[in-house]
Amino acid sequence: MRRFDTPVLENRELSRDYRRIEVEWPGDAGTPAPGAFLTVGVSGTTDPLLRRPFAFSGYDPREGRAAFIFQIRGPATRLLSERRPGTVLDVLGPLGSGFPDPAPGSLPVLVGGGIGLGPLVFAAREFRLRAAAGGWEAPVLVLGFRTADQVPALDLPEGSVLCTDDGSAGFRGTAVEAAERAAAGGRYGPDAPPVFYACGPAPMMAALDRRAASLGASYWAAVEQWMACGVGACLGCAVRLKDGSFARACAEGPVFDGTSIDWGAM
Amino acid sequence: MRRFDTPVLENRELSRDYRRIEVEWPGDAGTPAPGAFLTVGVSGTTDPLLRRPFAFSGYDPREGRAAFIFQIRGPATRLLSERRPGTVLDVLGPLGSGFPDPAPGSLPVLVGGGIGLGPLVFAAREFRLRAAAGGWEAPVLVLGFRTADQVPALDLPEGSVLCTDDGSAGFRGTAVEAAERAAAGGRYGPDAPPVFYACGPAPMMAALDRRAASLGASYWAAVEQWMACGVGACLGCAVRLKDGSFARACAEGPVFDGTSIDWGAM
Amino acid sequence: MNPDLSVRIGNLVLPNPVGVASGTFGYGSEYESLMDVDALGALYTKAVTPEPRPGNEVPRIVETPSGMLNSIGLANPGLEAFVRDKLPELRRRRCPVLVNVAGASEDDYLRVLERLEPEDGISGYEINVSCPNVSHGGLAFGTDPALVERLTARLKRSLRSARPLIVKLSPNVTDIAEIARAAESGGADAVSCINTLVGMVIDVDRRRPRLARGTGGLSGPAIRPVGVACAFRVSRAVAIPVVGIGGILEARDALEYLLAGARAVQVGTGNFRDPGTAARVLEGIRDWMVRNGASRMEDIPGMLDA
Amino acid sequence: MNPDLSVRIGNLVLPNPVGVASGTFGYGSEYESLMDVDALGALYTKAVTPEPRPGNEVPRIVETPSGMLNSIGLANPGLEAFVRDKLPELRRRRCPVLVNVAGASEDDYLRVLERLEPEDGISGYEINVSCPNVSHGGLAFGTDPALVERLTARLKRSLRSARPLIVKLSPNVTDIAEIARAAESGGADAVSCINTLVGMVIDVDRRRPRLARGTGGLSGPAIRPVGVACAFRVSRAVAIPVVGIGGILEARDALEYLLAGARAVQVGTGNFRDPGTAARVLEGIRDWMVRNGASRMEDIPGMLDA
Ligand SMILES: Cc1cc2nc3c(=O)[nH]c(=O)nc-3n(C[C@H](O)[C@H](O)[C@H](O)COP(=O)(O)OP(=O)(O)OC[C@H]3O[C@@H](n4cnc5c(N)ncnc54)[C@H](O)[C@@H]3O)c2cc1C
Ligand SMILES: Cc1cc2nc3c(=O)[nH]c(=O)nc-3n(C[C@H](O)[C@H](O)[C@H](O)COP(=O)(O)OP(=O)(O)OC[C@H]3O[C@@H](n4cnc5c(N)ncnc54)[C@H](O)[C@@H]3O)c2cc1C
Ligand SMILES: Cc1cc2nc3c(=O)[nH]c(=O)nc-3n(C[C@H](O)[C@H](O)[C@H](O)COP(=O)(O)O)c2cc1C
Ligand SMILES: Cc1cc2nc3c(=O)[nH]c(=O)nc-3n(C[C@H](O)[C@H](O)[C@H](O)COP(=O)(O)O)c2cc1C
Ligand code: FES
Ligand code: FES
Repeated sequence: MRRFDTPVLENRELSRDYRRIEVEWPGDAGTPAPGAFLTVGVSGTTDPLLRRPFAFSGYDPREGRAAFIFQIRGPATRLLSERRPGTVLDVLGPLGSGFPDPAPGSLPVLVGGGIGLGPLVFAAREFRLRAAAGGWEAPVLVLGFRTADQVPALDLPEGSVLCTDDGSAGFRGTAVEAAERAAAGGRYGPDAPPVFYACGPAPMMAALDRRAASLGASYWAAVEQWMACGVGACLGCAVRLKDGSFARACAEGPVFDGTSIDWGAM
Repeated sequence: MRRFDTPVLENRELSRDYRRIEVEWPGDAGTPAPGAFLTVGVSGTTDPLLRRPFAFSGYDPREGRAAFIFQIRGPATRLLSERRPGTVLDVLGPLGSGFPDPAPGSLPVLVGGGIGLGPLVFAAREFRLRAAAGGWEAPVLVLGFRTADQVPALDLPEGSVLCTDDGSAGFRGTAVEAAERAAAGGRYGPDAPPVFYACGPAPMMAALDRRAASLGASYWAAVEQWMACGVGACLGCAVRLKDGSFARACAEGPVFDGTSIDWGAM
Repeated sequence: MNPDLSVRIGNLVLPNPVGVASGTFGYGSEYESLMDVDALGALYTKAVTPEPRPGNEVPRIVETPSGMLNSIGLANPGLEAFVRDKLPELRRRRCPVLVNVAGASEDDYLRVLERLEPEDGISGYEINVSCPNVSHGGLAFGTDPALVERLTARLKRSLRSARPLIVKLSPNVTDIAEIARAAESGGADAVSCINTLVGMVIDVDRRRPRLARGTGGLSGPAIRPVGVACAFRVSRAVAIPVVGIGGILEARDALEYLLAGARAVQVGTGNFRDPGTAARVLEGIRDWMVRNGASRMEDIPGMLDA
Repeated sequence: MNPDLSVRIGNLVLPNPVGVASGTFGYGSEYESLMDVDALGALYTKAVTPEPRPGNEVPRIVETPSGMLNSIGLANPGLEAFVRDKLPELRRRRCPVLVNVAGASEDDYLRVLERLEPEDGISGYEINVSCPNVSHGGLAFGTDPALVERLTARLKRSLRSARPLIVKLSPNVTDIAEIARAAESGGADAVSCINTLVGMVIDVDRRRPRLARGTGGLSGPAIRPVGVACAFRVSRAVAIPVVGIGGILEARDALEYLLAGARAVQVGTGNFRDPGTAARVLEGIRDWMVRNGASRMEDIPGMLDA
C-alpha cells in the first residue's frame, strides 16, 4: 500500500457508459489483485473532496501497468474522464482483500453487473491463466448490461457470456440467470461444483444470494460501500454481516464470503 | 449585460505570469469598453464557487471577439489557464463603467501595473484610434512589471513605455515615475494637461494619487475589490470614498475619479 | 399532469416555491436584464433598518471552500429612502415582494413595519433576527427564545397586518427548534431558515482577518447540510410553514429542503454564481413533481421516507 | 533559525503542534505503511466508551460540498477490548497518544478514565462531549455549561491524573465561549474545537436521507471558517490552550487556527484525502515560522493583526 503520483498511460472510452484508465504501476507499490482496489484523488480543489475507490480491472507486472474501468456517475468520475494521458494521477493502493482462488476441481463462474465488471474481467484473466496450475476449471465470465450500447469494447476471454436486459446484445436476461445456466452447463456436479464470484448492483447481488442459497453454492462478493479513508481508519464503510456484526468493506473486504453478508441491510 | 456560454477562441501564454483568453462575443451581448469587465464561471463543481471578474483587454466588434488578460493567482485562474480553445466559457457581461474619454486637448497617460495591464492596453488602442476625432493627444501607455520575464508578448502601441523594478527590461523604476516623465515629456501645459488612467496594485495607486495631487492632475482609476455578484446586488465590493460614503466597484465603478477614492481604506 | 406550484403563507399565496434571499438580490432591478424577476416565487429585499446604514468596512467578502463569508453589515439606505427610492419600482413587480426588516431594538422593527404597513406593493415581512454581521441586535435577538417570542408577538399585535410575518432563524444556536417554536407562539406566519453561520478566514501572509470586521456570515453549498438539518428539525417542531434557505444551486438542492419539510425555498449565494438559478431550480422542481407524482407542494414533505 | 515546535498542554509536551483527530485515524496502525505515525504531534484515538459499540446502521458517510457527513456512532470495541487489543500497539508509539473518551453519563466517562489511568502508553485524554451521532450523552453534555463544568471537575477531582484532560467542544451551541469557560472552571487543561456540525443530506431520487440515521456530523474544509471563528472566540475567552480542528488540509489552514489563537491543531478529514497531510502541514508551519520570524508556537497568536 502506497500513495503516489503516477502517469496516466491511457484513458479510453469503452462504450457509452464505461471508460478505462491505465496508469504506470511501480513494482514496489504492491501487487494489484482481482477484487482489490485503489483510491484516486481527483481534484486540486476541495470539491470533490474525498478520494474515490475503483477496483483494479487489470495489472501487468512486466509492463508495470495497472488499470481500472469506471462509469461516469458524478463529479469525480466526470473529472476523471477528462484526464489526459501524460498527466499524473494521485493514486493510493493496492487496498483491500482480493478474490480467493477457486478450490481445486471447482468451476469458477464470474458474474459482473454495472461497475462491477472491472474486477471480474481481471479475475477471469487471472483464473484462466492459473487454471491448470491451480487445478480448477477454466472460468466462465458473465457480464450483464442494460442495453447493447453499454457493452464495453474489451477483449473478453473465450467462453464469456454477455447479456442485456433487452436482448439487444448477447443473451436476453439477467447476469444471474445466465450465470446459473453457465454453472449448469459446466461439469456441474460433485466433482466440479460451481463457485460464484460476483460484483454488481444491489438487486443483482440479492438475486445471486438467493440462487446461490438454493443451489447450496458458495460465492465470493466484492461489495461497494461509501468510503472515506479506504484504509480501515474511519469505520465509514461498514457492511452488516448476518451475525449482526459489522465488517469494514475497505479492510476486511471488499471481498467477502457472500453468504455471510446481510444483503437486506445494504 | 447578458450571461451566456461562448466558445474560447484562444488561450495563450503571454509571459511567465500572464495569459490571454479570447472568446466569441455576440453583437447582441452589449459592447465591451475599456475599463469595463466580465465575470467568468470557472468550475462545474462548487469550489471555486463564485464567478471571477476580469477586465476586458480588447474587443473586436467586426470579428465578434473579446479578450481578457489574466495572471494565475489561485484556483480559478489556474483552472482558466487549462481551458482549451473550442470548449465553452460561462461569461457574464459587459459589467461596470468604462473609462471616460479624455477631454479635448488633453494628453492621456495610461498607467498599468500587475493585472491592471489588460484594461489599459485596451484603452490605449481605443484612445489612439479615436484621438483625431476626439481632439485629444495620442495616448502614452506605461506598463510596469517586476522583472523582464513578466513582460507579456503583446503588440503595444507605438510610444509605449515599459518599465521594470530591476531594469531588466525597459525603463528601470516604477510605472508612476515613468508616467510622470511621459506626461512631462508631452506638450504638458495649459493646452495639453495630462490626464492619467490607471489600474494596478494598491501601492501603485497610492503613489499615483500622491503624484496626481501634487501635479494637480486629474485621473481615472479602475479599482479592484472582492466581488460576489458583480451586478450591484450584494454590496460586497464597496469602495470607500473620501466623503465617507461607499460606492459599489461593480456598479458605480470599477472606474472612478481617482481623487474621490479614500485609498487609505482600500 | 401540471403540478400546482403555489404555496400559502398566512394570507399570502406565492405563485411558486422559489424565492431569492435577502441581501443577495438587491431590490430586484440589479438582475433585471439577466432574468425574469417577475417570475420569481418571492423577492426578499435587502434588510431595511430605520436609519440609513453605510455597512461595514471593506473587505466585506471572501470566498471559502464551497462557500463565502460576508460582512456587509445591513448596509441599506434606511426606511425613508427605501420607501422613496426603492419601493416604487418594487411596487411594479408582478412577483410577491417581502421586505426583510432588521433593527437594534424591538422599537426599530416596529417602526419599520408601521411605516411600511400602509404602503402598497409589499406582500409580507421577513424579520431578520439572525444577522451575524452587526454588533447590536440582529443575532442577539435570534438566539433567545423569549426575545423572539416577545418581538414576534409585539409586531403581530401592534400591526394587525393582513400581510404574513416570517421570522428568519439563525443556525448559530443550540436548539433552533426552540427558537422556531417561540416564533410560532408569538404568532409568526412562517419561519425561514437558515441565515448564515458565523465564520472567519485569516490571511496568513498578511496575518490579519480577510474581512475588515474579523468574522462574517458563511453561506453557499458548504452550509447546505446544516440548512437541511435545520429545516428538518424545525418543520417537525412547528405547524407553520418553513422556508428553506442555504446553499441552493440546483433543483435537487431545493428538493432536499422540500423533502425535509420546507414549504418553499430561497436562493441566495446561488444567484451570484448563476442569475438563472431560481428559474432553473423551479423548472427542476416541476419536473421532479411530475416524475414523482406530487401534484401540490404540500405533498412533498410527506414523500420523505425517514 | 530552527523554530521550537513543541507545545505544552498541562504537564504534557507535544513534540509539534500537528495531531490527527479522533475518529479519522483509527488507532494509528491503519496508516502505518503510508506515513510516519511516530512523527505526529499527537494521535487522538477513536472514541472509547465503557461498553463495545457496533456503531450506527449504514450508510454512515456521504460527501457534501467541500465536506462530508459521518454518522459512525462512536463505533468502538469498548474499554476492555481497547486495553487488551489496541493499547499494546499504541504503547509502542513514539508520539503522544491521547485517548478520546465518550459516554452516555458522567459515570461512563469516569469509568473509562479510571480504567485507563494506571495503564502506560497514554499521554492524555480528550473528553468528547460533542458527538452529534449518538442519542444519549455526547452532544447533550456539550451544550450545557453547567454539565460541562461538573463533568470536568468530577473527572479532574476523582482522577488526580498527571495526564492532561482536554475537553472537546461542539460548534452546535449558541455560545461556544461559555462552554469553554465552563470547561476551564472545571479544571480542563485545554479545550479542543471543533467537533462536527449537525447536518443532513437527502437523496431526492430515493426520497430518503443519505445516512441511515438521518443526520450526521459535517467535517472538512466546508466548516473551516466556522472552526477558525470558534478558535478565535474561545482563545479569547479562556487562558488554557486551545487545540484547533476543522477542515485543515494545508499548512495555511492550520496557520489560520494558530493565528486565531490555537496552540495546536488536529487534522481530521484531511487524512482521508491525503495521508501525508499532517506531515505536510507541519513542514509548512515550520517554513512559515522561519519566514515570519516566529521562534516558538506561543509567538504565533500574538502575530495576528486583528
Ligand atoms: C471498493 C469499491 C470499488 C469500486 N470500483 C469501481 C469500479 O471499478 N468502477 C466504477 O466505475 N466504480 C467503482 N466504484 C464506485 C465508484 O467509487 C463511484 O462510482 C465513484 O466514487 C463516484 O464518484 P462521483 O463523484 O463520480 O459520483 P458521486 O456523485 O459521488 O456518486 C454518484 C452516485 O453513485 C453512487 N455511489 C457513489 N459512490 C458510491 C459508493 N461508494 N457506494 C455506493 N454507491 C455509490 C451514489 O448513488 C451516487 O449518487 C467502487 C466503489 C467501491 C467502494
Ligand atoms: C473589476 C475587476 C477586474 C479584474 N480584472 C482582472 C484582469 O483583467 N486580469 C486579472 O488577472 N485579474 C483581474 N482581476 C482579479 C481577478 O478577478 C482575480 O485575480 C481572480 O479572481 C483570482 O481568482 P483565483 O481563484 O485564481 O485566486 P484567489 O485564490 O481567489 O485569489 C488569489 C489572490 O488574489 C487576490 N485577489 C483575488 N481576487 C481579488 C479581488 N477581487 N480583489 C482583490 N484581491 C483579489 C487575493 O490576494 C487572493 O489571495 C480583476 C478583479 C476585479 C474586481
Ligand atoms: C452578501 C449577503 C448579504 C446578505 N444580507 C442579508 C440581509 O440583509 N438580511 C438577511 O436576513 N439575510 C441576509 N443574507 C443571508 C441570506 O439571505 C441567506 O440566508 C444566506 O446567505 C444563506 O443562503 P445561501 O447559502 O443560499 O446564500 C445575506 C447573505 C449574503 C451572502
Ligand atoms: C469519520 C469521522 C469519525 C469521527 N469520530 C470522532 C470520535 O469518535 N470522537 C470525536 O471526538 N470526534 C470524532 N470526529 C470528529 C473529528 O475528530 C473532528 O473534530 C471533525 O471531523 C472536524 O475536523 P475535520 O474537518 O478536520 O475532519 C469524527 C470525524 C469523522 C469525519
Ligand atoms: S473507508 Fe474508512 S474504514 Fe473503510
Ligand atoms: S459585487 Fe455585488 S455589489 Fe458589487
